[in-house]
Amino acid sequence: MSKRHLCIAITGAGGAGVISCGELLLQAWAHEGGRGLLRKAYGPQIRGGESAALLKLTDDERYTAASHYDLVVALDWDNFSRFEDEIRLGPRSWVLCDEADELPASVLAARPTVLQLPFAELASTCHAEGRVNMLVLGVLGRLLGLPVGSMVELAAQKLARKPQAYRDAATACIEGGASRPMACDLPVPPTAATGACYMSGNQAAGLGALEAGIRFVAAYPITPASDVLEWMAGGLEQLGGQLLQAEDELAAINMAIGAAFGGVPAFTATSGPGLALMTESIGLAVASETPVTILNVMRGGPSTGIPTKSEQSDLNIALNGLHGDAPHLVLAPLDIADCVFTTGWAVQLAQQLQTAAIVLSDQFIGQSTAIVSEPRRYIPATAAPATPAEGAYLRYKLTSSGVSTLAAPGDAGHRFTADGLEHNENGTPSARQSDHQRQLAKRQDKLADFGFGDDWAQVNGSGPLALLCFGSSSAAVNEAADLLAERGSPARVISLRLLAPLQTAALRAAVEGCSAVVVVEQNHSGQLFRYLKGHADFPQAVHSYAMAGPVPLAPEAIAQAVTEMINP
Amino acid sequence: MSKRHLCIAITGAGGAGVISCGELLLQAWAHEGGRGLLRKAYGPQIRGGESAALLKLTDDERYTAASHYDLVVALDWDNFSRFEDEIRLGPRSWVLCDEADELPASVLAARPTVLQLPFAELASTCHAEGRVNMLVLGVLGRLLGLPVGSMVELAAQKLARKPQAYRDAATACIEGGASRPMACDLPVPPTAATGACYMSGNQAAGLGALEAGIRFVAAYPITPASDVLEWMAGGLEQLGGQLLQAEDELAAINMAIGAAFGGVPAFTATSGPGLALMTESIGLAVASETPVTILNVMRGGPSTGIPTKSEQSDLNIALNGLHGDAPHLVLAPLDIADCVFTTGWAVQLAQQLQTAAIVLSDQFIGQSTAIVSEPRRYIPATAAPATPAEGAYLRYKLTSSGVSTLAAPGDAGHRFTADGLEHNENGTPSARQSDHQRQLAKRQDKLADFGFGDDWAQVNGSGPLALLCFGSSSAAVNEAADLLAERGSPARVISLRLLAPLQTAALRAAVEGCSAVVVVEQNHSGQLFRYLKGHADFPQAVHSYAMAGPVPLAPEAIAQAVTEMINP
Amino acid sequence: MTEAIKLKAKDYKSEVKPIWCPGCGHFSVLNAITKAMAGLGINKDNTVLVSGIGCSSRLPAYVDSYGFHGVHGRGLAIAQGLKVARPDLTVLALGGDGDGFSIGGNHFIHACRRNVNMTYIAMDNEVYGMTKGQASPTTPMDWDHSKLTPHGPGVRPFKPAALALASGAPWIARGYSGNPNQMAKLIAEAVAHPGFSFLHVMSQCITFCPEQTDWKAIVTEHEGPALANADEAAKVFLHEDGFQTGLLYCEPRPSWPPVSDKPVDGNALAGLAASFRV
Amino acid sequence: MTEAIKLKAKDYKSEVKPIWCPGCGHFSVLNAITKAMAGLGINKDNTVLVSGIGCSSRLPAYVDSYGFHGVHGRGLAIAQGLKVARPDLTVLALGGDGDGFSIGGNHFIHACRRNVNMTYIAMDNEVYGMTKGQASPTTPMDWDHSKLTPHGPGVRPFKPAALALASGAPWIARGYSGNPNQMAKLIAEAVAHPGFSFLHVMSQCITFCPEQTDWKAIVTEHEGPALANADEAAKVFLHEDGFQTGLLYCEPRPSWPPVSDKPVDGNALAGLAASFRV
Ligand SMILES: Cc1ncc(C[n+]2csc(CCOP(=O)(O)OP(=O)(O)O)c2C)c(N)n1
Ligand SMILES: Cc1ncc(C[n+]2csc(CCOP(=O)(O)OP(=O)(O)O)c2C)c(N)n1
Ligand code: SF4
Ligand code: SF4
Ligand SMILES: [Mg+2]
Ligand SMILES: [Mg+2]
Repeated sequence: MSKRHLCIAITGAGGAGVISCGELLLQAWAHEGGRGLLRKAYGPQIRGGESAALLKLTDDERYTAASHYDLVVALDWDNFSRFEDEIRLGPRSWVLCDEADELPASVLAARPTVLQLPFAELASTCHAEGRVNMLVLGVLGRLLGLPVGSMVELAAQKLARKPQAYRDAATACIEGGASRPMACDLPVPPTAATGACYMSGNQAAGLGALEAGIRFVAAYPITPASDVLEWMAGGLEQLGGQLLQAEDELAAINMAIGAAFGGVPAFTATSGPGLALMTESIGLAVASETPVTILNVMRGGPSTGIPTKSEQSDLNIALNGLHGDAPHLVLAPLDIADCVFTTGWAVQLAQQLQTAAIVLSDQFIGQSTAIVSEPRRYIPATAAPATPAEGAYLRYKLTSSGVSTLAAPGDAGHRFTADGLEHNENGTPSARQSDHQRQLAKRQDKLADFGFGDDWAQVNGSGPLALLCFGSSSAAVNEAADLLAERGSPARVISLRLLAPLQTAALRAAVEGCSAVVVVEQNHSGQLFRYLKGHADFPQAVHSYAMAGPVPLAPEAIAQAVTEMINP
Repeated sequence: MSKRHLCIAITGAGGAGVISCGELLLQAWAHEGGRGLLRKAYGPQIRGGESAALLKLTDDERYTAASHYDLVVALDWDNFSRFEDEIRLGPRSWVLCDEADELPASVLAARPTVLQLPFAELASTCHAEGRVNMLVLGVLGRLLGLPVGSMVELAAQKLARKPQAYRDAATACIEGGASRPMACDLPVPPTAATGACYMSGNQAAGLGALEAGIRFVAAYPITPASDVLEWMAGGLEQLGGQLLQAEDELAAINMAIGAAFGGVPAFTATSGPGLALMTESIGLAVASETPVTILNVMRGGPSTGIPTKSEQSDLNIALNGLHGDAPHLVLAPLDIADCVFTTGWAVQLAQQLQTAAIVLSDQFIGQSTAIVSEPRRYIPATAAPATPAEGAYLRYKLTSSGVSTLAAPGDAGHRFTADGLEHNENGTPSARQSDHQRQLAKRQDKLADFGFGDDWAQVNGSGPLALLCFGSSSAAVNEAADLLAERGSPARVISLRLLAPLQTAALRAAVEGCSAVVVVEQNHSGQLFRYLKGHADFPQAVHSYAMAGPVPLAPEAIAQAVTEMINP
Repeated sequence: MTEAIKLKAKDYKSEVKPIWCPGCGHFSVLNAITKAMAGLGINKDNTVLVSGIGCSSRLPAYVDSYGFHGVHGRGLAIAQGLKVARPDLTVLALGGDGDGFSIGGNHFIHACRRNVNMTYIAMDNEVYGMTKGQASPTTPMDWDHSKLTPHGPGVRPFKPAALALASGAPWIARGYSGNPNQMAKLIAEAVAHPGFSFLHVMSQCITFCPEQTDWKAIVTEHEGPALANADEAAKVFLHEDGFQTGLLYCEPRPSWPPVSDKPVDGNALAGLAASFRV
Repeated sequence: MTEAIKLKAKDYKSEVKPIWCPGCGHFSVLNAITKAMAGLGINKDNTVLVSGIGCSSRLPAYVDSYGFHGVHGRGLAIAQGLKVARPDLTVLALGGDGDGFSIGGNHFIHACRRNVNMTYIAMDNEVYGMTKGQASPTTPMDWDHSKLTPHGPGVRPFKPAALALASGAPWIARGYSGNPNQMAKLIAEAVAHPGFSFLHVMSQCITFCPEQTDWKAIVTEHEGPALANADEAAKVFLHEDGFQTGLLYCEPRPSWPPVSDKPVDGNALAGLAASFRV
């Protein structure tokens, strides 16, 4: 592979601190100008199960999940075994484990180089309360060439609320670990510029939403979306906004609609089961033309499914889950940094077009943390001065753009009653065909005719083969394209950010000259594939590569499958 | 037009009894072996608004809604005017109204032949408490050649709970009306065989469900589905089943799932907003493989929309409204009589395939009443003997058909815990990719590989043009095909009864040899059109004719639009 | 003040004609609301009426203020979001017994508990009027007029005041559609109460429950001041026939959200973004 | 009877290993349930445990009976549908405070009102355990451990017993995870009660609310027989600290649906079809 990656997995029991170890390692790496991704994996237990810190250090900020690992640190092998599906080793991999351990046959079968250290003994030599995870941090830090002082300081910050002895032990173990040279010559990727951000996709989405003007959030916890809401709670308090914990998702979406009706940009975040509960009222936002943004952080489905793992299987419901003809916006951020941009854009579009926007993030980008260059922001065009109202105020006035003036309570003389019943321009309920058809057309045309600009997708490369994807698959698909290029099949990658309304003309232009299109996505039934076939009228042959979660999409597998599709 | 129709509209104020008049007329007509349809239209008021009985008498049982009326009886013109969108008149139409009335200009502009009677005076001459609606019944009965005795008897049955004087008045007025010859030579369609049924689509669906084995119904009222539930309440009582009125649709669907888990075939009925609330738990039925049937009687959308009028705009949500990859059954009855067949079939399929079935009826067929020949029933193939369990019972065992043995509480030794979390064959929660992908495939393949037979669609005609539709559009599309044939463009009509899983091979075979396909549906955005394009890979050009409600699809308009599409 | 001239009740009515049946109790609630608004001299532009779906829930369109006719059962959620986001507005939520106690039951108990400073008017006719007469959670056990429950619902009706009390509502009153003047007074007091106020109105459905005209004879007026003690109130609410009108219970407690005295930090957004920089 | 030999509590446990944190109160509820089942000599094949989603709701898989792990908040609805369709089964619903009082609040109050003959066990740890420690409807106002409500929820917690009583539950008891023997006894009584029985269990979440180990010190046992009068019960439930255990209230009333004595008509289906023929 041409890219310089270093993939490290640290596995252990739930309480063993492997996640802290991974976080501190990545933070210290960030301070040196490094780039990298941390994915956290847990078992179903809330506490005391298995956990893994899955690190990928790379200088190109293309954060695919690693599938093959260069280095595995197993604090014990029992907990490692729960991740065997995900953590692949090979003959060029290194394994670091306790001296006393006997390695499982499956691991030995991969023929890695094994390094063994007396973990527990070393840790307790460093400090009476010494813990192995900090020792490992020191060892790995040295491998990456990180300054010991930086790791110690970051650990001290993280452990600020712990007793002094605990912190001392951490320092001693980090220093002890860092003092042990490791006979391991793994190539360390070069570092990039400093001045980056260290954030999860969920935090990035929250930041994007607040920057775009969200000042009201209604919240009902659900994995893996709760941490968006938790992060925003703090932010809103500083901004003088409000967060309201709702009794359920039905309340959450309606509270957001209520706040938005009051003129306060409003938001909620959820995952599949919660989105399903919200659809009736998202339809109300569409029909009453009340702006609202819903971030849906996808997890494994259907039903309760696999709550802690990622999948892209809520595309169907996001696009088509509303009853009646209910056109609305659906967007998807392409990576962690793009969560800032796309969520911000969604909020602005929802406000401007007076409709509901669903943002499809997922557990992979939502709950992974990465070091990213300063994320791009959506800069709204300076708003055209509001057209002065002619005659009496008509809330649902038919205009050339389909967008009517939206008053808010407090505005003098613009009183109206918002309604989810079909209505005439004035908002008065009407069952007449003429009113119905006009308002249906208005709500559809205001989206269809809007100029969304160039951000509807990110287009990379220019090969005669088009790989089409949305949201978080983008990184894996771009990496697959690199592999294909190396193998003589250059491909262009079109990563859709705006899924509805689909920019069919731009999309067709983007695939122009391609002999084949392959739609890649992380679900079982090829939801994007079906949607694009239904809407885009590609002249080319269109193929589907759809692979359900929970294991992340693998570039190598995509590249292979695509090769077979185009050379049958 | 080659078909012999007679279309009669009777309009009046809410309390004026025009609906009773229409019902009695149609019942008496049925007794003579006639065929016909009664559509009821109301204003938004619960009482005291406008209402209309819209009758179509025809001998072919193709019950499209009338758009052009041969005879309009307006008890007053104020209430008539509310229906002007729907009740079209022409120079060959007849109008019957009160002697004292001045006709509105818009009516006169159509140049109908006007007959005027002293309605109120005649009624009170017949009986001191005489009512105009019964007088009109008599007049119209004579026009159709109905025996007075039959009308009088049916009225007496209908009014059984009213005071004697009230009934006497009705008799007198019917007789009085029937004694008045009307100078009106409208062609009365021939009568067919007697021995027909008189039913609404909602009743027919209820009957189909009970005949197919439903013994538990969970109910939350919603227009236009409440009357299914109301009718079934009586039926269930006789059958020893149970109806449980739920606090909301969330409870209703889960109560049905609970009963079905108990081995009792279970059902609920709703409309768009209620379906939206149910989708999360329909996903639970899919994931836990619990059979359940949901009848969705479509109304105008989105949101609260137009509750009392028909539309086919819940196709999107029915097909794609569940989060995650959640394959399930979607069916649609083609007409009132077919509600018996298709609902019964859906129930049997849900049971056999252990999944959720959504049946898409709509207000038009659901709440219209028609005289129909004895409806066809779904006859289940004799079930293959249950494969004897090998080894321990595995609830979600991977089998060649994808269907596993479904035990119910009380079955000895088959204990299991049904789960909406992803699980292994045993039902134990599992987040492993291998279990997830196998169970996803099982749930999809058991539908995809099943042999649904020939009832997936009704195919009529064999022209080189294919008209494709689903559910209640079928009648209008078939009538449009007749018009096209008359005009030299013979078309075949494919009316889909099974929408998911889509029978793509059969569908492609059905359109073989056609040069163009036109997808016709009653909604704004062309939901069926998009779905078919996404799934069917037609080699032909595919066109869309999508017209939102609430006015029913008009065969003439369809025929015209199709002609323009194929001869551009 | 844009509205210098004192407005009358009729000035608070909009031009939309109610779809209600002649004789429906909801007319009287409409009258009482506009009367209370006139009495309070309320600013139309700063007032919002929010509802769900039902005959009762049609009311907002008939008042000349801002309004939101939401979806079935969710009016209280919309209203709470609105009031929390815009504490400067006067917010009234309203709807029927089906809307509020059946599909909306969860929002009802949670609104009582949450105690946002707003008013909720439940227009209780013990029936689903709009869907043509099915039993609601307040329908008598043996009411057998619905084909859905031909022998009556067979289930004990809710006592909404008892439920509100147990859920934490600090202000509970009852009105009757036959007494719009009293109702107007109660609405004005409800709006003035600094917290969640629950006004339960017995509002007859003349079409599906004509027997409710008998209510006239059994309605009584609560004597003396409102109870200020939950125990005593519970005793009354669990046993009463549900026809005692007036302000029945009032035990104020701080409403949510608490008013923040923290000044908003103008640089907060920049600070949030900066917090991610390494 | 297929199970002639008397089974012990452990025989009612399944082979699935709980995902709970060591020290979680829910283990104790599991023990009490299996103990009660053994005590009742219950037939595993005729018993169903139904739940929603949460740590607590994982319980059915750990018992060797039939089970349904449903979706969040809807366990009570599944259980009622099942029991009404299959009155021969013993049906227990269970779940957490989030599942039962937050998202499932409407089903809770309606189940209390409907009074189907089944048992509901609410495993209350005053927190959303499964989603990592947010405030639930029973969380103390000032509990500030969640980032979602960093100053505490600021809203008065529900008193589940008071809510159940006001909603019409005829049988209300409370258990504590620290006393599984008492809990087992209460579960057996709950199952025996011919109607809806509500068992509120204080079941600590050791991970997100370690302070709940203090409950030990404040739990008391209700003395004497259960109250049989709603007024008196209301007085207790509105004021108690929520740590009184035992059978607190029992006032039986006929459960729903009433048992029908009408013989089922074997020709009913044919009759229904015939009723449409003209
Ligand atoms: C989700 C949903 N379910 C059901 C309905 C149908 N529905 C409309 S109004 C109503 C009941 C209205 O009863 P109530 O709230 O008591 O108001 P009333 O008409 O008696 O004033 C129902 C069930 C709906 N609109 N939406
Ligand atoms: C519709 C839906 N919303 C939210 C969630 C997320 N969720 C899972 S469990 C839970 C709360 C569990 O709390 P509780 O019922 O008290 O159980 P505990 O874990 O404390 O035992 C939530 C909010 C979900 N699974 N489904
Ligand atoms: S049906 Fe009843 S509640 Fe509805 S408008 Fe008529 S009288 Fe009022
Ligand atoms: S998080 Fe709390 S409730 Fe959940 S298993 Fe752990 S201790 Fe129990
Ligand atoms: Mg009502
Ligand atoms: Mg809990």
